[in-house]
Amino acid sequence: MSFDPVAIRRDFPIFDRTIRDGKRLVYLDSGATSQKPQVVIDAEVDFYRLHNAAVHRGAHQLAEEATDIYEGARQSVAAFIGADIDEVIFTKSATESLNLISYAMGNAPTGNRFHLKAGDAIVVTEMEHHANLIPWQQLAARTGASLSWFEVTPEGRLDLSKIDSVITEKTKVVALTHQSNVLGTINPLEAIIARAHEVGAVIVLDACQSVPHMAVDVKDLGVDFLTFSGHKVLGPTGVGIFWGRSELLAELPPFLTGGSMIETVTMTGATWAPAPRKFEAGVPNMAQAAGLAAAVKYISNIGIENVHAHEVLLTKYLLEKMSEIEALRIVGPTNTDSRGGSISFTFGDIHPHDLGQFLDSQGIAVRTGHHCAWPLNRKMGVPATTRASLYLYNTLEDCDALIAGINDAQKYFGR
Amino acid sequence: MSFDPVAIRRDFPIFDRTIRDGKRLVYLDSGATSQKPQVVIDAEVDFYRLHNAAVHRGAHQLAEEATDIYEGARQSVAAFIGADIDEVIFTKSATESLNLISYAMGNAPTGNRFHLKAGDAIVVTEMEHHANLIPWQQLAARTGASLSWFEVTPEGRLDLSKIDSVITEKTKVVALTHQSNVLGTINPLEAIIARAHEVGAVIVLDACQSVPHMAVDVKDLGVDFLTFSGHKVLGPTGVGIFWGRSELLAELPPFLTGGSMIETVTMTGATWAPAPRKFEAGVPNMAQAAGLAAAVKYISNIGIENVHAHEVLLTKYLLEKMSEIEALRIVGPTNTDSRGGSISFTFGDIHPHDLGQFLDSQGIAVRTGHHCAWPLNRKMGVPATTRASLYLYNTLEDCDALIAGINDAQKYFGR
Amino acid sequence: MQLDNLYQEVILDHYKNPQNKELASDNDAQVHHVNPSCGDEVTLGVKLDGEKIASINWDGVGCSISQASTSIMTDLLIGKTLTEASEISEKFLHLMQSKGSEEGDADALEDAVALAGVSKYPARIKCALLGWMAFKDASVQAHSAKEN
Amino acid sequence: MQLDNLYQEVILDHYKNPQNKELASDNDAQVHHVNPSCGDEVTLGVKLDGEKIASINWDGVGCSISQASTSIMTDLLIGKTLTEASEISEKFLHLMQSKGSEEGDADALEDAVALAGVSKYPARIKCALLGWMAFKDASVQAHSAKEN
Ligand SMILES: Cc1ncc(COP(=O)(O)O)c(C=O)c1O
Ligand SMILES: Cc1ncc(COP(=O)(O)O)c(C=O)c1O
Repeated sequence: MSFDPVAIRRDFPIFDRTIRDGKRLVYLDSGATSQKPQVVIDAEVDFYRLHNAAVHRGAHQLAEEATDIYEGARQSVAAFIGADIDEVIFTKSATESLNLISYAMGNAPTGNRFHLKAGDAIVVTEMEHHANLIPWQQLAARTGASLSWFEVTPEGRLDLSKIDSVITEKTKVVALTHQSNVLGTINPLEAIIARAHEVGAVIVLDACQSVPHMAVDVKDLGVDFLTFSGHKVLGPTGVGIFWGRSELLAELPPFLTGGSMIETVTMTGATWAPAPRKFEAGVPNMAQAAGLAAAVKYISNIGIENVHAHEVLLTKYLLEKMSEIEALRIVGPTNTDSRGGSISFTFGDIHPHDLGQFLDSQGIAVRTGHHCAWPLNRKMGVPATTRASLYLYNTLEDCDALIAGINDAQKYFGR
Repeated sequence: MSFDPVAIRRDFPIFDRTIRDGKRLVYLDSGATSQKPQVVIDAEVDFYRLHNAAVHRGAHQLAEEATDIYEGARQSVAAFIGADIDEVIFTKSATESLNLISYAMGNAPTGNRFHLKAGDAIVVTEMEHHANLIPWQQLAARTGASLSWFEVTPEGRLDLSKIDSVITEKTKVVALTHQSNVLGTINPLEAIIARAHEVGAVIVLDACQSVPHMAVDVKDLGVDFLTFSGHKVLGPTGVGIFWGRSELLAELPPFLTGGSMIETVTMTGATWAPAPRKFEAGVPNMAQAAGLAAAVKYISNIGIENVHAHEVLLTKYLLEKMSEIEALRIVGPTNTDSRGGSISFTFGDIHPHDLGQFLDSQGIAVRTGHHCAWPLNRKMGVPATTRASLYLYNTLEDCDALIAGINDAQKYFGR
Repeated sequence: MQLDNLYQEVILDHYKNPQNKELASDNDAQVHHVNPSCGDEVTLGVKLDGEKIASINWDGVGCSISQASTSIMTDLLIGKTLTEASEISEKFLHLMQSKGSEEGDADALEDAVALAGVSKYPARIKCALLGWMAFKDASVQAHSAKEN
Repeated sequence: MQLDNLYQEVILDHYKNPQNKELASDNDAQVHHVNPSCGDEVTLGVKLDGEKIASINWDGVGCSISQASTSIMTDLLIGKTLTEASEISEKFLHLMQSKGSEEGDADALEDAVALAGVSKYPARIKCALLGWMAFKDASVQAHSAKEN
């Protein structure tokens, strides 16, 4: 079966609609959120129509079925990322997942391996999404630990030259993104993981922009924790994943507390169930878990390698076409080496907002602004950029539409 | 339009299915989670099929439409509970909402009105769901504040006789449930709120079991914070509400941090957007917010007073029928004064698990166990109970089926 | 009725007349286990005679399945060696996970095969395993207590 | 093209030749405002002469809408009294919230009516208001600075 994005588009009902008076939808904003194939929508709908009940809590048939679907979804996600089933925790989003790990570390008492105190260090990078930056700033403020970071080079790569002074014996956790949502850069993990583990630190990987676009196997990567959002990987809104190595999850204190995550409860205290339950308080996002499972199965059927290859092809095409446009500056790597399909750029003195608005009038959806990575924007010397981000349903036709749109914008605003 | 539960059932597709070899579904587990009308499912589906995009972040048409839907949903929920629009915060569940307020208070620095320290007190009750108990235990442990509580009488009512020694000048927060998910008891709030406000404490109301079943107006109630879950009020899974008075939200520190809740961000620190944004980090559960809005509109069309009246009628009927069954002991009020449609009971020496299993074989879904209120179970002297909980789609026929099922269970296990 | 597979006569008998349900005071190890989702509890003691299980005794509250399963387990394992007990426990665990596809090895499991029907009711498997898990825990503790 | 309603000639002119875009050093008050969702920034100063607005001067980065709107606003409000300025600002805010249903009061708003088209693009309303909000903030500060 060859990869056919036009056939794939037919699985996504949103492409049946048009934009701004009948224009074809050119959706280049998958970095913000992906569109949903019908099978994902159906999975949520089937849950509600046929099996809806609170999981783990009832002895009746609906509760059994709901539990089967929910735990089956956990199994599907685990298989997709090469994890053990009990290592996969459903959250509401990557943002929650990253808050989970940072708050849970903040909850670790003295003696617990996750305990942080003044003198300890947290390491991030300059290219983090706010979701993988602010929670660590807050944890540092709460515990007295310091926050340090890897810098970004003008080419949009991590500067690893000072790795040994960035990650030191004081470092307890290194949190970084697998792929930058702005630059498209795919970060080299080996050296960072090796150094982190050498000093006894854990690695938290923000895989929001990698899991949807390339094969990710948590065991192969060698990271300790990994997070991503369902809505960026063809799944529903309202579901994310937090993965951790089981021996670490056993020691990590819980974050959200409440029903279903307990072993025993008295008025004065409680003890916890083992993972994954320990980290899933309350009636979970069951229909969304079912939808996410349908999403990763849909991708597996197509083959994540095929998705990746397709995106590399389109990225190469766009980068080349863009390099021919004068006054267009790509913010990030200009070739496809270790690079995904998020392409941010500036264009002469046409502000990204105006460019985005013009493209929108042509049916082309891009994102403009700082993309929740404000410090990175400052570092790259651009107050804002326009970002086109690709996915499996994009075509060369979409790329051509974007290039035409950019050229037309120049005429429009140059009038 | 008179209230017709049989017509209402037709709006809920799950009632088209059967249980255990063709039996009619008698769903008496709405206290755990409610079933969903087609309009709610459609609202989620329409979002995905037609308008899916990340809210607040894009300048393109889909993002505009998604933002309209999401903010429109906020407006609908605000109208449903008599709140101002910017006071309504979307969370993933009541559990998250209750963790939000307790963690946010834990984040409050000295000088902030929510700051807690040793010597301060947190007050809960013995009838709290674990979700409104453990977060406060944890907050007490983190801050050194003490935890005290209102006791429950043998009749299943709050014992307010010692109110002045339970809520004292040291009390900073009183967290309690509006309606018990086990006993069905609706708590009298006036005296508690008056006393709490007298000593300068804030009131956090767990309205999980009241908002779905009776008219709740946050301003009329006079509470300071209120939480509930979407999935119990005919809405989707994966969405909850946190409401707070706007002047309090302005002072409350954020909980989850990340994208979209910021004003500015540097590598070393961040400042916050005003509420509701401050409390909604990340791409939100947009489709679920849309579904919840459809749910509250559906209920408003029927009239929440009509729903409540119907439930009181059924509760009265069931309580009477149950009182005729020997060996059946109702755990909670035995009349409908200040009481909702959650009826927990024990039945001779048939363990709730066994009774629940038998009822399930008859197509009747109830819940068994401690219902995430373990301390309350201990207080009432019952290791576990069977709980039947009612909602607008239940009928007298459902009640009769339950009563028949209980009687048949006796024969079955007495053999 | 399908339910009869779950509630076999043997189970209801053991529920009404649980065996070895009286805690001894001279156990080599005693544990307390709970089923967090329903609140069922068991306290269970083990006494060894070398490699042999001299006594299993217990107390607890719970549904017919958890009570009967614990009762049957004690009948079955008392007098066995630790190795035999662990083999039998493995077989029982396997049967519980069989989703109704197996009948169980009656030679090894004896009365415990009456619990085969439980495997079709996922929410109840934990009930059936509660006593067995407590035994496993207690026997390991008893064994290592003896060794030291 | 529908977009032409948004990008009227006047707006592009002001974008290319922004008025009063040079910060003065003798302002009575100066503020810095940002649009968190896109990163647009404006620094804006106000100088009063009694109740009259003697100067509005500013610097900033942002899209054509935010730049033009700020530029137009300065042209419009310099020389007005604080009361007049606040009335005009109210009218402008109202126009921005009109969802395309109003054309704006040309007598009061002058060039600013060219921004009426913005009201149909909810994501851009904040751009158009950035300078106006900064002015409101700065003028209140300038006024109370003078009073004390
Ligand atoms: C009274 C009460 N509070 C809190 C909760 C927790 O709600 P959720 O599990 O939806 O977060 C529930 C329901 O489980 C409840 O009944
Ligand atoms: C790299 C990266 N990290 C984290 C996030 C946060 O994900 P969410 O908003 O779904 O929680 C995003 C997307 O917004 C992202 O691109």
